[in-house]
Amino acid sequence: MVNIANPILLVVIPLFFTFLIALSGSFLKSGVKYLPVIAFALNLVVSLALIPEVVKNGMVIATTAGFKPPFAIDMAVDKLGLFLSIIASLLGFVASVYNLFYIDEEPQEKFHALFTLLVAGLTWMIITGDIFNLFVAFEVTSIAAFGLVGFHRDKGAIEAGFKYLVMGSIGGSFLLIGIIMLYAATGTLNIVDIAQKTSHLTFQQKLFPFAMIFTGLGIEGALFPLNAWLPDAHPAAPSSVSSILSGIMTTAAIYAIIRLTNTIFDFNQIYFFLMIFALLTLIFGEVSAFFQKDIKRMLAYSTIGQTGLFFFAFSLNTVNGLQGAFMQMVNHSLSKGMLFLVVGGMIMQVGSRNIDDFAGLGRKMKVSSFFLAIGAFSLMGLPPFFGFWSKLKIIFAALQNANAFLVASVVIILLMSVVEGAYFFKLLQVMFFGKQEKDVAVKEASYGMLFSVVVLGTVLLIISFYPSPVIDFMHKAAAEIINKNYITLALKLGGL
Amino acid sequence: MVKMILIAIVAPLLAFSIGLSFMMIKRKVVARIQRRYGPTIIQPIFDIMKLLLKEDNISHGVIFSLGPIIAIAGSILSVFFIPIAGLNMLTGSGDLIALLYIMAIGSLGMALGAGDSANPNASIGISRALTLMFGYDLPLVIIVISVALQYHTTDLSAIVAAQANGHWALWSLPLSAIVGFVVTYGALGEHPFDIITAPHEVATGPMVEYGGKHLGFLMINHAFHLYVEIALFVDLFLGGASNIFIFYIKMFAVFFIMMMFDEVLPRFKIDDAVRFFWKWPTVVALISLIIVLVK
Amino acid sequence: MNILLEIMLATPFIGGLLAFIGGKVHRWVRYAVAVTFSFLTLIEALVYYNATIKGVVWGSLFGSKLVLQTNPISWLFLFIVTAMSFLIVIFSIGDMEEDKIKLDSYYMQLLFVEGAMVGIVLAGDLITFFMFWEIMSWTSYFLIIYGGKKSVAAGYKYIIMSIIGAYSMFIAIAMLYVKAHSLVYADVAATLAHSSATFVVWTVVLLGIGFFVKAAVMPLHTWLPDAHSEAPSPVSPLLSGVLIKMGAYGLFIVLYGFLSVQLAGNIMPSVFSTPILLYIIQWLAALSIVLATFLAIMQEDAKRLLAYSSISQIGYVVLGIATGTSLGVAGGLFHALNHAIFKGLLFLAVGAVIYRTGTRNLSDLGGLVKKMPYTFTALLLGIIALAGVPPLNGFVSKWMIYEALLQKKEVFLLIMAFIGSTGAFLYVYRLIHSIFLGQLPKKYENVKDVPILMQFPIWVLAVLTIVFGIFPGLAMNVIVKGMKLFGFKPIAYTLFGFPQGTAMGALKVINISAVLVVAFVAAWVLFLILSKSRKVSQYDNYAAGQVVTPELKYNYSFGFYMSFGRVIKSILKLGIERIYNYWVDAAKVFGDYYMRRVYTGNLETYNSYIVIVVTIAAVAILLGGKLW
Amino acid sequence: MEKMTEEQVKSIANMLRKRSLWMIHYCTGCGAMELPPTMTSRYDMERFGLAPYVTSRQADILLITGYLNVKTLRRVITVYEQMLDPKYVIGFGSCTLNGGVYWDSYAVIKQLDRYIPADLYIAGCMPRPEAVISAFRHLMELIDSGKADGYKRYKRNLAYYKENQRKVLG
Repeated sequence: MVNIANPILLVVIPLFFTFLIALSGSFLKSGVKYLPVIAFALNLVVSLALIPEVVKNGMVIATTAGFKPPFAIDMAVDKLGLFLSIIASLLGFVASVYNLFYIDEEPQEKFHALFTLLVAGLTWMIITGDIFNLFVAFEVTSIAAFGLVGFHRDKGAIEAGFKYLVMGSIGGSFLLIGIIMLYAATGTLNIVDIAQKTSHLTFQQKLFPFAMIFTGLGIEGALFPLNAWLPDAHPAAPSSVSSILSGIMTTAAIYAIIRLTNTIFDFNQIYFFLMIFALLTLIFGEVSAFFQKDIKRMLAYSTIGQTGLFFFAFSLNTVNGLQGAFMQMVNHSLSKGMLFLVVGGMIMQVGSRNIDDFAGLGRKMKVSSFFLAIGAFSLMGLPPFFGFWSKLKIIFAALQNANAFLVASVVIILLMSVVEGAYFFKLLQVMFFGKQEKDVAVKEASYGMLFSVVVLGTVLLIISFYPSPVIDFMHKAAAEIINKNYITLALKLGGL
Repeated sequence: MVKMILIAIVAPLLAFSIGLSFMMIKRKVVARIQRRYGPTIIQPIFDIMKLLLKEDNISHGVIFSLGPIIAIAGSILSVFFIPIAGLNMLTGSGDLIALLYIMAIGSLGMALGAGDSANPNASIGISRALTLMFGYDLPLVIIVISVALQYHTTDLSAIVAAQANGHWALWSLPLSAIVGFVVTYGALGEHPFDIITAPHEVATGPMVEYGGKHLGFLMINHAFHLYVEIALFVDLFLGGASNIFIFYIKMFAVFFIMMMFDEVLPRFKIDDAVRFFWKWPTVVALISLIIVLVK
Repeated sequence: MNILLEIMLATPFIGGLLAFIGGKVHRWVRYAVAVTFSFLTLIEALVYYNATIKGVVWGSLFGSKLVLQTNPISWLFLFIVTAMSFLIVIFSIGDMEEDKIKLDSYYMQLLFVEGAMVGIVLAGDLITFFMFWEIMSWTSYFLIIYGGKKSVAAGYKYIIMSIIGAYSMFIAIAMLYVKAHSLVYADVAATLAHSSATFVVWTVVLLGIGFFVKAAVMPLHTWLPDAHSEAPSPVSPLLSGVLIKMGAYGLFIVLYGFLSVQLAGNIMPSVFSTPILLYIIQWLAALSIVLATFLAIMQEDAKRLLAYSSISQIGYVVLGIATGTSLGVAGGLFHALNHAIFKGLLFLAVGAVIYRTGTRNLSDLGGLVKKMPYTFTALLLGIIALAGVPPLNGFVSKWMIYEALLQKKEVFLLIMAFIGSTGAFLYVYRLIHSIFLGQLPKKYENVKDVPILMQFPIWVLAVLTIVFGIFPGLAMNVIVKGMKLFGFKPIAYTLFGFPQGTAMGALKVINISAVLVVAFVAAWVLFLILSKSRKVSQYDNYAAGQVVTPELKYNYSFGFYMSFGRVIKSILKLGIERIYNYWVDAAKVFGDYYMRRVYTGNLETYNSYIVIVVTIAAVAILLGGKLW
Repeated sequence: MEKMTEEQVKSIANMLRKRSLWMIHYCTGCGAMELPPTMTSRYDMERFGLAPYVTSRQADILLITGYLNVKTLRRVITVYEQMLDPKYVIGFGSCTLNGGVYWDSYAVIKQLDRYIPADLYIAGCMPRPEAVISAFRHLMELIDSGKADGYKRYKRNLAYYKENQRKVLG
C-alpha cells in the first residue's frame, strides 16, 4: 500500500503528466487536454491527504534521491506550505477544467504541457526543503510561464513574453548567485541546515546572498520596482494562466522569501527595508490599477497592490502580522484566481478587454458577475468576506507596537484600500448598471468555465463565513515560523 | 371650571377688540398724518361686516378656504400663551420658545391658503413673507434669548412677574427693546416692510384671490395679529400689566409710536429688508446679548 | 429569550436570500417573503421593548469576543430601523415597477441593509459594529444605484466617502484593540478611562469621522445630496430616515458609552461647561444646520431639497446628542426618531408624486392638491413636523434641544439652531407649494392619488407624527430609561410633555393641540354660517383682467426664493465639494503622470530598476546595515 | 316672520355695504387723472368709506374711466365677472355713455351698458372730483334703497349681454 500522503507526489505527478502530455500529444490529439485535469485532481487528493499528517506532526518531510539529508532532495510541507499547495492544486485543477473549454488555439498539447509544468514548478517552489531545488523550481516555473505568456503569439503577447523572459532570466541569475554564495559560506543547501550554520556568519556574509535572493525572487514575487514585467505579462497570457500567475506565482515567490528570511536571514534590521518595498509596491500597484482601462491590466496591477499588502504584513515580523499576511495570501490566491477566470469568460463573450465594453454584463452573465462581485469585495476587504478578516488582522497587527512610521503605513494602506475600492466599484457599477452601447450577443459563459468559477467562489464563501478554522490554522502556522519551531520540527522529523 | 371657560371665551374677544381698536385708530391717525379727514372711526367694522356679508364667495379649493381659518385659529391659540393683566392662561403649557412657533401656525396656514389660490402674485407674496420672516427671526431670536437669560426662565408669566414694580426689561435691556421694536415692524408687515402685500407690485400678494368672507377673516386675523405682536412686546419689555387698562395703555403707546414712523417710511426691497435685519438689528441684539452673558 | 437576538439579526438576511430565490418563482412570492420577513423582524424587535440585555456572545475573533446586546437606546434605533424598513418594503411593492428596472436583487439588498443596521444597533463590540457598518455601506450602495444613470455617479461618491469614513473608524478600532485586546463596549470604556487624553481624542476623532460621513455632518456631507436625491423613491427614506441615524447612534455610543461627559471634562478643557471636543462637534452640527438650510432653500429638485434638509435635521440630532446634558441628549435622540418619521414620510410622499408624475423638478409640478389630496395631507403633516411647529413631533424634540442649549447658555449655537428652524419654513413651504399648490399643469389633469399599498406606509408615518407630537412621553419612556444606563440623570416628563423645572419653561402639547382644535372649530363654524362659497376653476383667476389659459403658465415656481438667494450669495459660493474635487483631480493627474513614468513599458528601464535595487542592497551592505 | 328677518338682514347688510365701498378702477388715458385728487387729501373719499382696492375679488365697485375698445372690453368683462356679488359698475365720463370724442372710431365701444350693466353714469368730459364724489353718494343711496341691482340684471339677462359681447369680441 503506497502512502499517498507524500509531498513528493505533489511534484512528481504533474511532472510526469507534463512529459506524458508532451509525448502523447501527437496521437491523443484533442484528448490531451483531459490529462492536466487528471493530474491536478490527483494532486488535490494528495494534498488533502496530507492534512491529517500535517495537523498531527506539524510538518511532513519526505526525502528522495537516495541520500540522507542534508544532501537529499527533500520536500518539507509545513502548515502554510500545505495550505498553499492545496490552493495551488485547487487552482490548477479548476484552471485545467476551465482550459477544456477555454483553449481552442493550437498547439494544444504544448499549452497543456507547459501549463502542467507551471503548476508543478509552483508547487515545487512551495514545498521544497532546499534552496537549490528552489532555484530549479523557479526556473521550471519561469520557463513554463515565458512560453505561456507568449502563447497567443500576437504582438502584445510576444512583447510581454520577451520582457518577462529577460527580466525573469536576470532574476534567476541573481537567485543562483545568491544560492551559490550561501553554499560557499555554509557548505550546504538544505534550508534547515543552513539555518543552523548561519549563526556564525558575518552580517555581510548573510546580507549579500540575501540581497541577491531577494532580488531574484522579488522579480517573480512582483515587488516594486522589480515587477514591471507583470502588468504586461498577466493581461497578455490566457486567462487561466493569468489566474495561476496572479493567484499562485506571486504568492509562492513571496512565501519563499518569507521562509528564507525567517529561517536563514533572520536579522531585524532587514524588516524595515522590506516594509519600504512593500509600501511602495502597494502604492504603485493600487494607484496604477486605478487608471487602467484594460480589465486584465487592472487586475494585474491590483495583484501588485495585494502583494504589497501581504508583504507589508509579513515585514511586521510578528506572529499576528504573519498570520495576517498568510490570511491575505489565501484570500488573494482564491479571489484573484477566481477573478481572472471570470474575466476570461467575459472577455470571450465580449471580445474586448476594455472595461467600458463590459457595461451591462451584470444582467447578461449573472453568475459570472455575481462571483466577480464576491471576488472584488473580498479583495477590497468588505465584510463578510474573507478579505475583511485578513485586512482586520493586518491592521490590528500593524498597530500592535505602533510607532509613527507604522501608523503612517496603516494610513497609507487604508488610503490605498480606498483607491482599490474606487476602481473595483467603478468596474462593478459599469458591469451592473452601465448601458451596453455595442450590439453584442452576450450569453453566460459555458458550464465548464462556470464550474471552475463556482468551485473557487464556494471555497471563498465557505472560508468567509467560517473563518475561524482558517484563522486558527494560520495563527499556528505563523507562530511556527516566527518562533522557529519550523527548524526544531524539521530536525525532529529527520528533515536534516 | 366656569371661570376657565369664561376666560377662554373672553380672552380672544378681548384680544380681537383691542386689535380692532388699533385698526380703527390707525385708519384715522394715518389719514391725519396725510392731512386727510379720514374715515369714520368704526370704518374697519363696516369693512369686516361688509366682507362677511358678501352674497357671493369664491373658493379655489379646500385649502384655500382653510387658510384664513387656520390663520385665525393660530392667532387665537397664541393669545392664550401671552399673559395679559395678570392672567396666565396657558403659559404653563408652553413657554416663550413654544410661543415663537405657535405664532407661526397662523402664518403657515395663511401661506397654504394663499398658495392654493393658484395665483403667482400670491406665491410671490408668500415667498416674500417667508423671506422676511427669515430676516426678522434672527434678531428676534437673539432678543428672546437675551430676555430669557436675563430672567433665567423662558416662562413668559415669570418674565412678566420679574418685571413687576417698574423693573422693566426696557431699562435693563434697552438695546434689545429697540431691536424688538424694529422687529415688530417686520412681524406686522408694516412700512417699511410691507413689500409682501405691496398692492402696486403683487396686487396685495397673498390676499390677491381672497374676497368676501375669506378676506373678512383675514382682516379679523389681522386684528389678532396686531394684538399678539404688540402684547408680546409689552410683556417682554414693558413688564406686562396688572390690569387690562394699563395693559391697553402700554400697548397703545407702543402702537402709537410705531404708527408715527410707519406712515412716513418708504418700502424696502425684500432682499434689502433681509440685509437690513441681518445687519443693524442683529448686531445691536448681539451686543445686548453679550452684555447679558457677561453680566 | 436571548437567542432571539441572533434570530432577529439573521431574519432579514435570510429573508433577503429567500426573497431573491422566491423572485425567480414569481414576483408575488418575492413580495410576500420580503413583507413577511421585515414584519417578523419588526415583531422580534418589539419584543425587546425597554429590555436590557448584556453580552450575548456569538463568536470570537482574534481573541476579542463578538457580542450582541440591547438596551432601550439601541431599541429606539432598532425600532426606527425595523419599522421604517417594513414600511419601505411595502411602499416598494407599489412603487418599484418590474418592467422599469430589474428587481432580482432589489429586495435582497433592501433586507440586507435592514439586517446590517439591525446588526449595528445590536452590536455589543466594535468588530461586530464595524463589520455590519461595512455591510451596510455596500448593500446600501447597491440600493442607491438602482435609481438609474445619474445615481451611479452618486452611489460612487457615496461608497468612496463611506469607505474613507469606515477606514478612519477602522484605525480607531485597531488602536483600541491593540490597547485592550477586547472590543466589547464595556472593555473599550474601561480602556479609555485609563488612557491619555491624546489617545482618547484621537480615538473619538477617528471614530467620529466615520460617523460624521454617514450622518453627513458638514463638511463630510457631500455625498448625501446626490445619493439621497438620485436613489429610487423607496430607498431615499431608508437612507435619510434610517441610515444616517446610524451615525448618530454611533456618536452616542462613543460619547456616552465609551466616554462620558465627566471623563471628557477631566481630560480636556471645557467651554460653556462642555468638554471642548463635544463643543467642536456641536459647532459642526450647528454649521450643518444653517448652511444646509440655506442650500435647501435654493434647491429646484424636490428630493435634493429634502436631502439638504436631512443634513440640516441630522445637525439637530448631533447638536442635541453633543450637549451632554440629560435634556439635550434626550432631545437629540428623540429628534432622531422624529426625523426618521417625518423625513421618511416626506420622502415617501414625494416618491408618490414622482410615481404619478414622473418628475421631481419642482418647477414642473403644481396644483396636485386636487388630484392627490391624501398624499397632500400626509405631506402637510410631514412638513409641519419638520418645520418644528406644534403640535407635531418635530416641535417637541427641537424644543428640548433649544431649552438644553439655553440652560447651558450656548447662545450662538442656539441662535443657529433657531435660524435653521425658521429657514425650514422656507424650504418646506417651497416643497408643498411647488408640488401641490399653484396652477395644475395641463399634463397632470388625469393624475390620480397613489394606490393603497403606497398610501399605507405614508399614513402610518403621518399618524406617528401626531402621536409622538402629542404624547412625547411615549418616546421619553424609552429614552430616559435608556439614558439612565449611560449615567444620565433622568429628566422629569409626563405623557404630554415636560413640567416646569425640567427645562427653563414648561410644555404640555396636549393643551396646545386642544386649544388649537377648539379655536379651529370655532373659526370654522363662523365660516360655515356665512354664505357658501362657490368653487371656481384655477383659470378663473385674477390677472389684471387678462384671461388665464393653460398656455399662459400662470404660476410662480422657478427660483422661488431668488431674491433671498441674492442675500446669501456669498454663502452659497462656499463649495466644500469643489475643494474635494480639486484635490481628487490633482491626485488623479499626479498619479497618472507618475505611474506612466514608472511603468513605461520599456524593457531597458525595467532592467535598470533591477540594477537600482541591487545597488541599494549593495550600498546597504557596504554601510554594514547601518542605513537605518 | 322668517321673511321679515331676511328682509331686515338685507337692509342691515345694505346699510353696511354702502358704508364700505371698495373700488377697482379701469383707467385709460385722461379719465384717471381725476381720481388722485378724489382719493387724496384735497377731497379724501375715504371719508365715506370709499377706498381704492387692487384685485377684482376684493372690490365692490368697478369704475370705468374713459373709453373702452375691443381689446380692453374683454378685460373689463373678465374683471367684472370675477368680482363678488353684490357688485356695482360706474361709467365715468362721456366715453362710457356714447363713445365721447371717439364716437366715430371703429375700435371703440360706444355704449358700456350693452356689455355689462352699469348702475350709474357720471357724465362730462372730464367730470370733476366733486362730480365723482357726488356719484358715489348717489350710488350709496341706490344701494341703501336696494336699487343698485346691476349684478342681478346681469344674471337675469345673461344671454343678452353675452350675445352683445360675442358680437364685438367674436
